[in-house]
Amino acid sequence: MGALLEYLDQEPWRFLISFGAILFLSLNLAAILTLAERKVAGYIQLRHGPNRVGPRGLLQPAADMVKLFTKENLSPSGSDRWVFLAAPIAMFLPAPLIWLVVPFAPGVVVADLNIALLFFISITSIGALGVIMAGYGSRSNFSLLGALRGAGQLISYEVPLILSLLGVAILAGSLSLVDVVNAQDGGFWNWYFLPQFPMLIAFFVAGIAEVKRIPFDLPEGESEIVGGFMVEYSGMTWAMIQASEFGLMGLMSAVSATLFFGGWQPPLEFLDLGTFNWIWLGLKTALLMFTFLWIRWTLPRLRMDQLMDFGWKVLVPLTIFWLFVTAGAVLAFPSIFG
Amino acid sequence: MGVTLPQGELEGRLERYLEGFRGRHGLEEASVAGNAVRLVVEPGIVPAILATARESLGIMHLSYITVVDREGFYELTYELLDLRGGIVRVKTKIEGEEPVIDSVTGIYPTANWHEREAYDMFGVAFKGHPDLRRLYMWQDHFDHHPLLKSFEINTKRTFEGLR
Amino acid sequence: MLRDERRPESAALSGRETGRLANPDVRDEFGLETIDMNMGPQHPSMHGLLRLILELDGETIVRCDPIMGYLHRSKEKISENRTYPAVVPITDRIDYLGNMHMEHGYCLAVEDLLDVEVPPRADAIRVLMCELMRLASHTPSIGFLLLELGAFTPILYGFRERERIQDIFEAVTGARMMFHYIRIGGVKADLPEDMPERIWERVESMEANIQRDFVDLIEGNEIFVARTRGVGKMTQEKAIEMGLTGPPLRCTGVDFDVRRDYPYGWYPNVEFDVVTDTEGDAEASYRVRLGEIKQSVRIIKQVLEKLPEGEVMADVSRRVRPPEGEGFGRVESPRGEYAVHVVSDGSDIPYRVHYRTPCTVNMQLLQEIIPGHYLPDVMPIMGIVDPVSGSWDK
Amino acid sequence: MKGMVITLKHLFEKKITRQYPEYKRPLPERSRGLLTVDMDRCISCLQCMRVCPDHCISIEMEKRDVDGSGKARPYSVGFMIDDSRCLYCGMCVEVCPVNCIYHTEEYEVQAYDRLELARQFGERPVDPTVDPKPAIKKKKKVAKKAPETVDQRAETVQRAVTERD
Repeated sequence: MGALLEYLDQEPWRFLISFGAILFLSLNLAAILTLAERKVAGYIQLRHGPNRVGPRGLLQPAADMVKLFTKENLSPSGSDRWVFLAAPIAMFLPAPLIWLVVPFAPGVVVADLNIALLFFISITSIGALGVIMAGYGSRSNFSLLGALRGAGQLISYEVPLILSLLGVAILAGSLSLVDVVNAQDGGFWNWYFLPQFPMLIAFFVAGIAEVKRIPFDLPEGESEIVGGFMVEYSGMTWAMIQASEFGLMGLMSAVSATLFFGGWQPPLEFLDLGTFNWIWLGLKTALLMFTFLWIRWTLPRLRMDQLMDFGWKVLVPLTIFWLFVTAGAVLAFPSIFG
Repeated sequence: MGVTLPQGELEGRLERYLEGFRGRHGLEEASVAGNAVRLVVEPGIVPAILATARESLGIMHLSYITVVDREGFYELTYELLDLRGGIVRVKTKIEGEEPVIDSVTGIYPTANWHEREAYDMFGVAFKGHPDLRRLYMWQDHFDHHPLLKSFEINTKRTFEGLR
Repeated sequence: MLRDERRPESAALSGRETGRLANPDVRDEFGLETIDMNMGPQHPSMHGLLRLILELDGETIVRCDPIMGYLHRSKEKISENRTYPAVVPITDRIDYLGNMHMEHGYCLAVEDLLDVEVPPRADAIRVLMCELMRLASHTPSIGFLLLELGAFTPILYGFRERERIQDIFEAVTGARMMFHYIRIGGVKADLPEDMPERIWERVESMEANIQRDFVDLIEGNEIFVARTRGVGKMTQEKAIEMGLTGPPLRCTGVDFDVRRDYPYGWYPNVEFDVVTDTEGDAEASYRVRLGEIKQSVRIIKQVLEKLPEGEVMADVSRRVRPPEGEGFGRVESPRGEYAVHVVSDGSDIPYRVHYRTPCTVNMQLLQEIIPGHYLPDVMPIMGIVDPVSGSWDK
Repeated sequence: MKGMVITLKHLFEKKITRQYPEYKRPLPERSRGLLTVDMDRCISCLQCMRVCPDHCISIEMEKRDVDGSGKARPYSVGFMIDDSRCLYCGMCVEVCPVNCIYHTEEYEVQAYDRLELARQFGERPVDPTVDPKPAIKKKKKVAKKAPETVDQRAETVQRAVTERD
């Protein structure tokens, strides 16, 4: 048995098995998040969420999955079939890929890239491409409008996303997420969310925009353009787009947890659980995911021009200013900021 | 910026309206009942009456236009409110099968949809209306005017396909 | 001949110079033109079945043409084939969020025809029920305005308030929505014994809930303010010109309220003030509706304090057979002035009933105000009017 | 941000929704549910048939000597309430002299076929597809020609009667 494990530890099998595990992780995360969203929405609105399927509604994602598998996914007549079918894949792609670089526990990471942050940014822009393909491919007024809005929003919110990462990169001195997490060890007082608080706000808000959730819900604004770019999708293709939205949401909270809240670092020294530290990463990600849901069910939606103004005139200057502040601080007191 | 509404005590105002109308046009019949001034006029001078009501007397609100399909003629009632308790009812009669009357959209722009509804339901055409289309019924292949007495509703119960 | 000139051609928009583009000079040399988009009858935020043909130049709307009639049941034709008392359940179904007011308007018109004197207790109960209906209609309508802006939670708080009032309606009238409670000459039955206390306590708790759930949740919210301030701005002249009534008119500052200017029923011996605002945009209409909720609570308390004694039904024969002539009734429904014009020919079937529903007239706002706004602004402007499809389609 | 605190507070509040199929709310005593008829008290006066605005009650009345008193009194052989048309307005309940027709608390009225919604109460089933035009005795009060609607109604009565025989 041990020999088999060593054999499997070699490069080709190790990567395949871990990538399968990550795919399993992100798909299930998306399924669970659909249930979580409906439960949290229900509780906020003084009603129980789904509680008919399974004990207290726990089998609801399984029921949704079965429904979506059996539903026929039709595509509009005039649509460009290949672009129409390729779009959900392109949108779902970033979610599992970026999980590769997120460190779960000390020494446990699928691929320890030393340019992990650069990898993260370049992969998320594929999601933006997916939105445009979906909108353009389904050839209908509403989806075209949704796609144009989506393009504008996703691309213009990548700028603050990138700028807010640089602050952490300066402090940690490296782009690799493993180094970022190692640089934040010790108690929670030397996590990066304290020195980088405005960057955390900018990153979180840009994260919400990247994942297209309220208040940046415009590509899919139900009350105006009825589902925006995903209006023509149904069945499995729609399920893929929903999975991509929830997968990306889970991923965004995981990445912000690693960057600003010290990944798998325990908040206090004695709480260190050795290789079981991924529990801390899970807790932090769950907390951030809850704030995603919480914001979704409280705030109304922004209008397109207000969205762009907020992005360019508020987030970008804030992040640039704070970048100079961190750079100055690192130069002025090299001792503290290492 | 604000809109000035006619002031003064109700009875006084109603008398003033009555004098205002009587002075300008010959009226078949004019009386004051409760808080309403009733005028019966020929169809031709309805826009003139409403113009005096709007400009000189300051009655700002046209509440509705009712068309009643009596035998052989249509009876139109324009209900004007001065938003302070006074009502002016202008009644006209249009003879004949092809009811045509001048539109008052120029004076009271709110009459636009009232007249479209009257056209849709009774076939009363309003000359000079900017966009006389049907308001409720589907635009083409429906040449009837439903609220006419001649438009008979059938009370037969259709159960085909259910047997 | 006259006949053909009068028949315009089909739905292709007849004889109207359509302002093709927002700023034609720039766009023309590129040969760009507007997209014609159908915010079709089946659309989540159209308050029922309404079709807006929008001409879009990018995101700004160049021209908007509402097409109505998808829920047209022709209440007027039905009313011409029923006896007078049988028309009351019909009027319930015209504005299904303000049923009590619809019944009240029709009954006032027929009582004006019969000139029968309604006993004071019936008048007081009618006003009590109408004001409760106004509460049950304004709370969800504020929720609708926010639902269309994307906030999904306030509408459920609004419906929680409406549910509580519907429980009271069910105990008094027997039905939750289609009451058939106000009858020609009075009210169907007296209030049950414990009802005044129950209404009082329910209305008390409502004020606190409204303050916590609506005012705190929305008032300072920057996104709500950004989405509604200055959207659908109207001047007073424009509002009066379009014949608006009710909250859309009062939010521009014109203080016209049928309950005070054309007093009917029990309103003369109840004092309340007419809530007006000065802005004339979506946020002003939200404030006016909130103020009206407070005023309605005040009226309900006054009516409950001095509820007159006596029987609740005037002695009207079961077969209502009014003399020949015309009857008029005018009521302030939650959406505006609702007037009924009944013409009788002496038989026990009305000869012609004309319903002046507030939403039919307030919907002209869409045609006049929307051009020039962005596509997502159609929702807050619909929120100003807060239309009900049964009411604009009759 | 104030709003966020409020929604968080609501998160932990007691839920107010009622789980419908398991818990059925007790209806207040005046609520107007499904109609039922207490046939043995019915004196077949056809009042409810006349007053019903939607013509959903249709009764077949016969003169029959029921309790052996020698005199044949009207007896409703067939009594049908068509729930697909019923408006629950309650006018028939008010008009019935012996109030044998009344509302129950039942409100789940559904069927796969509209004809199933026509519930029969008498011995002989009544055909729901015929519009039971009530025989309104029309007094020609107005000397002048009666308005068209009355003729129109009389003419459809003829049509209904011929259709039924």
